[in-house]
Amino acid sequence: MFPFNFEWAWDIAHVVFFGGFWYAIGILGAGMTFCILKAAYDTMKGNGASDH
Amino acid sequence: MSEIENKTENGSTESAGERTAGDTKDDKGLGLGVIFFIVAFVVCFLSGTLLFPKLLYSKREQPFNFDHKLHVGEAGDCDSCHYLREDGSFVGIPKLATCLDCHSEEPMGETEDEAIFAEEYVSKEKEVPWFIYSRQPDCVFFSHAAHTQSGGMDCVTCHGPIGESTSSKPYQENRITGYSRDIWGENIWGFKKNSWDRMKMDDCAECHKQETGHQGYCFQCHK
Amino acid sequence: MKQENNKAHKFGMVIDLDKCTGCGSCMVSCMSENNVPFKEDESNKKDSITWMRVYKITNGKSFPDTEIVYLPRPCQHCGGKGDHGHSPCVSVCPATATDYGYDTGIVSQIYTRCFGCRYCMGACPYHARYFNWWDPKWPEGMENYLSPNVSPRMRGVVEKCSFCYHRYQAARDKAYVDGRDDIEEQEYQTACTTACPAGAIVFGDLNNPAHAVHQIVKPDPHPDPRNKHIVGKSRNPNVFRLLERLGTNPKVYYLSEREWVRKAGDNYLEGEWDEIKNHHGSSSHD
Amino acid sequence: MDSALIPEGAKRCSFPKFAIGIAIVGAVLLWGVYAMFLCWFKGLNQTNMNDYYGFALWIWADLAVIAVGGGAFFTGLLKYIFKVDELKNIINFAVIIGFICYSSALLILAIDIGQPLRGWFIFWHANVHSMLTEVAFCLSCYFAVLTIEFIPNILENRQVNRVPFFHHLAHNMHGVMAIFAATGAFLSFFHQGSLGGVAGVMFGRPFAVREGLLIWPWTFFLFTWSAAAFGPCFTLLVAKITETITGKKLVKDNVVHLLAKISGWMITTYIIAKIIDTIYWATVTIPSLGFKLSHFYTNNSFYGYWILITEVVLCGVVPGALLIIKSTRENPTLRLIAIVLGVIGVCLNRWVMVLQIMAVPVMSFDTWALYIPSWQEIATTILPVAYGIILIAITYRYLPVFPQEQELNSIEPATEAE
Repeated sequence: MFPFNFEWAWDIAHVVFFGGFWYAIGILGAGMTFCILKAAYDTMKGNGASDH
Repeated sequence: MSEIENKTENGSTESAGERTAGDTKDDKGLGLGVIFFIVAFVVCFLSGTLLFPKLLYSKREQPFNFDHKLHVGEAGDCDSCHYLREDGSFVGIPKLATCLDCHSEEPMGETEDEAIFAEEYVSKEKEVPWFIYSRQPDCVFFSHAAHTQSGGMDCVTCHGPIGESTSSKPYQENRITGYSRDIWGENIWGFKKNSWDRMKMDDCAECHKQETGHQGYCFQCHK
Repeated sequence: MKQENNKAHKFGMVIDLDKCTGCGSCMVSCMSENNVPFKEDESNKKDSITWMRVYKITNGKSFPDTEIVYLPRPCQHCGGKGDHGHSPCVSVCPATATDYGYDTGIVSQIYTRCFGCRYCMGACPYHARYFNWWDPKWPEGMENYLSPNVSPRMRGVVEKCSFCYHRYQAARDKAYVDGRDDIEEQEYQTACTTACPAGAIVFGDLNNPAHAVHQIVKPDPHPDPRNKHIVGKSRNPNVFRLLERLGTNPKVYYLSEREWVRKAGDNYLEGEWDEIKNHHGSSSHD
Repeated sequence: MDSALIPEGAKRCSFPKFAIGIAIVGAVLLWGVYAMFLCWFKGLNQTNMNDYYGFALWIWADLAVIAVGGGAFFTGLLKYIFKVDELKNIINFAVIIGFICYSSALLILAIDIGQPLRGWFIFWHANVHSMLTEVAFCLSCYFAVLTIEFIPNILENRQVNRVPFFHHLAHNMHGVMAIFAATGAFLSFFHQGSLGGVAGVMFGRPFAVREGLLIWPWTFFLFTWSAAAFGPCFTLLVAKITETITGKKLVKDNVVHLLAKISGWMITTYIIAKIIDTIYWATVTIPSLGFKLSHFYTNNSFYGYWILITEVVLCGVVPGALLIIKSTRENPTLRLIAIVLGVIGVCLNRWVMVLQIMAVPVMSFDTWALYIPSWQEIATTILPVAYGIILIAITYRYLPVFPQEQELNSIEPATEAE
């Protein structure tokens, strides 16, 4: 999972597999971070308690 | 999605007025939040580094103190007591019989520890229940012969300069795993400075990779 | 510091089915050697553990032509397709709890790493892998007789025959102390081999021409021209492997002079056997 | 009683009625939870699995819920990437079903392993060559995606949405949902496929083994394709059941027809590939290993050719045909028959790829091994169903799951149930 794990090897299989994995995790993490920060920013700016 | 957007747009215009009152309160909350975060971090950090090891490990004293330095001086190298048998197996901590090779007659010194040894164990013909700092889990196979005979390594590389110690440190056992603390190492973060600081699988693998080019197949070190 | 035994071994076994009497000594010796737990009631064989299992096979004919053969089946220590070490079980284990030792050809199983997904059991066509459905329990006092050289297994992990790897380790330790480079053939023999009263099991290094197992099997180092996945086919016409056609490349060979026994070792379409039976490795045609 | 939580303008049954319904299903859930704890504390000896049946009933359930849960990723893919906008009216529901399916699948896996406390080894000590590792990684990641896709719907609850932060969060998440959906589709492709790969790579098992492309056996692609094909069937089926129980129309016909049509074409193309695969396997792969097709379907008391014919023809070709022909697709009864057959078909396929593999003898002197699950296995397999019903009931009651509900039910009298 990480380069310091016992099983880790810098071979094509690990690079492809974990490349895909960390890429996906990165997108999800970055996406959620963005959403949360933007939501916090929007809230502080105070432009939207919506009572419809 | 579009519905939500509409909601937001409507919401923003409708409620712009009532939001102004809350703004200052929000800032105050933020400041408190930052302070809370810092305090909580410090508390967690300190308890993690100082308190956690105390909780994780139980401490026990050896039956009596053992002066390695003295014995090395009197008896010679490590393998005077910790030797390989003819079949290649390793004796480990010597049994009472080995001690009696020298300690058979009267006391050899005047220490309190030797008195305990003579009274409690020699006269009662009881083995000394030493705690073994370097005891590995049951699933581990380790060949001393492979390392000292074939690999030509010395004891210090893995065990440290224990031959120079004059007293036995307390034995610490991980309450969860039941393993000796020397396996994980004294440093709770798992950092090591010397080759003998830790005895984890990764440490074996590191040296094996360096020396043999391969960290080893499972059965090489597991049984 | 270089590792000893740089020359790769390939430990294997040949079992003479014409000598096997089905006595079960191999199973018993295996269980006691390797601390194999047992159940109070062993009547359901499908969930009891026997690293070495003796199968009873008949030729299906009625009296007086009935013949029976007993087939001991340890882990086959497959080399996988092309003998590259990707045995059916090793390649599927998600947690690397089993691996292929390229220095010995032995397939390992690390009980403390295994978390019990049982994928390897599904992948093994020989049913050589067993799951610990229960906590291991020994009758009182018997714990004292467990071997310290093999760690007992906990509930919820898979275990299997290791070719008594601890005996290999012990033999190597002896060699180190004696200052020898390598072990002798007789120094490393599995428990079942030494226990077999009929001498039906021969164990040794398939790579070493001096070893009995090599001399009996005469393994063909080249891939089978009919199926390039098969490597190490025996050039002895009486020797076969179980399910050889799958390309698992086991290191356990079987020996029998009876044709129906050899045929029972694998699956054949109608008429295929007669065509295949005379084919024994590529080099036999050279 | 809980009216403040119910979406505005929506009619729901009275709280006591709802609570009684939940309690009944909850009892079943508790039964399953009890069996689950038995398995955790006493071990897998509570099941009737054995060394022949290393994979058993709940692994089938695991594969089946993942297959039918494929509706979430495929609908998401169509909605967010291919911009099939009508599907916005069913995407929330598809996501909830997917969430239920995947959380159930993860739970089943947690019960299934012999040493649950070591479950993390699959990540930490990952063997990247194992299909199961790929399953574990992609499954967990995709579950995270589903959670992310589910969150905005939760945040749209009337009370939650009043909190400005949550309101903004839901809005922002909707904004970037296409990225999440694309990641989800990527992960789904690999875990659905690797579940098929689990069977296909077992070269010691001629019934399971398939040749393939590079490292991926054909079952890899067949599983992905079938999940995308039959997943929407399950979404439609559960929507239909929900409509029947609530006595309301919740999704407009054009949406249902569109999804049914897409599903129909997917099923048809899948089943063609499946038939080709089966023929190739039966005529090339297995004869080379010394097996005849009859070896896998005769000489035992359960697995006959019927299972192959049911899976491929009755539950594959038939629903595919019913859903691509406009007249049968738009006939509610025939459409219902088709989607039910489709769901059965994909479940049957997973059954075959888990249980029949284990039952088939490989060594010439081996025998068929049949297997009857224990009550603990059945209870833990029903557990996800009960959990799913409860979650759907709660989400339907408190969240605006169906955007068209109000429009479709504005004039109708209150004939609601749960």
